[in-house]
Amino acid sequence: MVNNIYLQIATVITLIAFIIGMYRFVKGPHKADRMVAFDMVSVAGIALIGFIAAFTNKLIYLDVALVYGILGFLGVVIIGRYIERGF
Amino acid sequence: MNQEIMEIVGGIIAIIGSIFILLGAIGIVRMPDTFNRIQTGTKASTLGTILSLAGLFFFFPGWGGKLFILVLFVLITNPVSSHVLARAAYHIGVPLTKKTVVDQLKEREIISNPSSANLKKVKTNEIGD
Amino acid sequence: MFIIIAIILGVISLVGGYIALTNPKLSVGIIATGIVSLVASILFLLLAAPDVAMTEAAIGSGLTTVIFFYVLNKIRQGNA
Amino acid sequence: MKFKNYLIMFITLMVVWLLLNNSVAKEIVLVGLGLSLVLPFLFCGKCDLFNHFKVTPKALIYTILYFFVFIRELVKANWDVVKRVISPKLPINPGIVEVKTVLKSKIGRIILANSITLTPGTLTLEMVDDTLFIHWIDVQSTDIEGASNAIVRTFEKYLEEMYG
Repeated sequence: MVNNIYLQIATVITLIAFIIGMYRFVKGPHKADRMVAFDMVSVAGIALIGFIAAFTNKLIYLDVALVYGILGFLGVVIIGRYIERGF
Repeated sequence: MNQEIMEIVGGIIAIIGSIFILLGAIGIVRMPDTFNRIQTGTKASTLGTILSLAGLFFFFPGWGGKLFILVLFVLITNPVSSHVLARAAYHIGVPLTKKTVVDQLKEREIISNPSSANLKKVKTNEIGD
Repeated sequence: MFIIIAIILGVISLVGGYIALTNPKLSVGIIATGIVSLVASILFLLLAAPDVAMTEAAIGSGLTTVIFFYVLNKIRQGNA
Repeated sequence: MKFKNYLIMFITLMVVWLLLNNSVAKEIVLVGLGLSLVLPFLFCGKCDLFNHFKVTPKALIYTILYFFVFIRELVKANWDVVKRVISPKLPINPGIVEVKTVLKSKIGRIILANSITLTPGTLTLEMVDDTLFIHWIDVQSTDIEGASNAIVRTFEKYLEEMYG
């Protein structure tokens, strides 16, 4: 268990970024704006999982970050392809 | 002693990275249209995530391999996804902001394919999509 | 520390679920479901279950989004 | 030519496997060797992406130089974003401009388009053959020559040596 004040501050700032990104997701007038918010939240989630892995001192949690990144990217590409011209 | 210095340096790098992520989120809220939002969101969140993971490297030098793979992955896939988003947003006709000075892609498409403006109208559907 | 992360992520998950329920557009609902499952995967990670988190990210975000959009496309073309 | 593609694929897979496993025990290296020898046969039937890949010392030096130029541009882009987001008046002047590239190979154009997305104030919208349409947050010139000089010349110098 790592208790480092700098990492805690960084985690809180990342969580604030999450909330601001969700504001754009709630408000977004067009569905493309919601997709932008989805992309940003999924990239910020990688950093958040990295911080959680540092707090608990377990290397295996970084694998979750890798899977998370791959599937967030896949989701964004699928959604973009769909709303552009269908499958 | 050495360990403490490394932790301070890594912590400061991680804080700078998270500040970049926060600025990307603020840019997403403040910018006036979709393309400018994609610009600020992509750039700031890419560098922010890379700096956060690089800060973790100073805490745990043994995690270097996996952190390197993650950084490389973020660096490769983030521009691709933002390009896909921008192209989809342009082709479904998301309005540009009023400050836009020039749109050369639109002039080009009208010249090469005059009926494309009609095709987009037909594709809109009735199931509330 | 973990309790703060859990509370904020739970609130975000509730907001995503509310949008998925109330928004009249179907594609927005599917994107909101994706956000709910991504947040749920971080919550599973906080509960010290990385295998469940990996499965949740794969099924909830990858497979469900693909299948929902595939079906939506079929409905839109009118042959299903 | 075929053997070079196979070799690049094998080295990439092996390095990724070793970095992911984070150890060099005997069993792990053996399994990695077996997988990376078999997988390119299955998935690299006619991959022509690496045909223009040069393995000369000059190309290697330019690759390293390109990496540093790219990092510098990335930091500059983020400083630019910070200034635009923080300032209260939002100083933007956006537009979509058309630029042309001299690169011929496929992988060179891919790397160029990805790099343009991460450099100050530009975002690749559409790519048709050698013409790129770019959303520019602060338009300075609207003709093809001026825009090309301002946006793509920085990277083209290096990518031309690397991939032709």
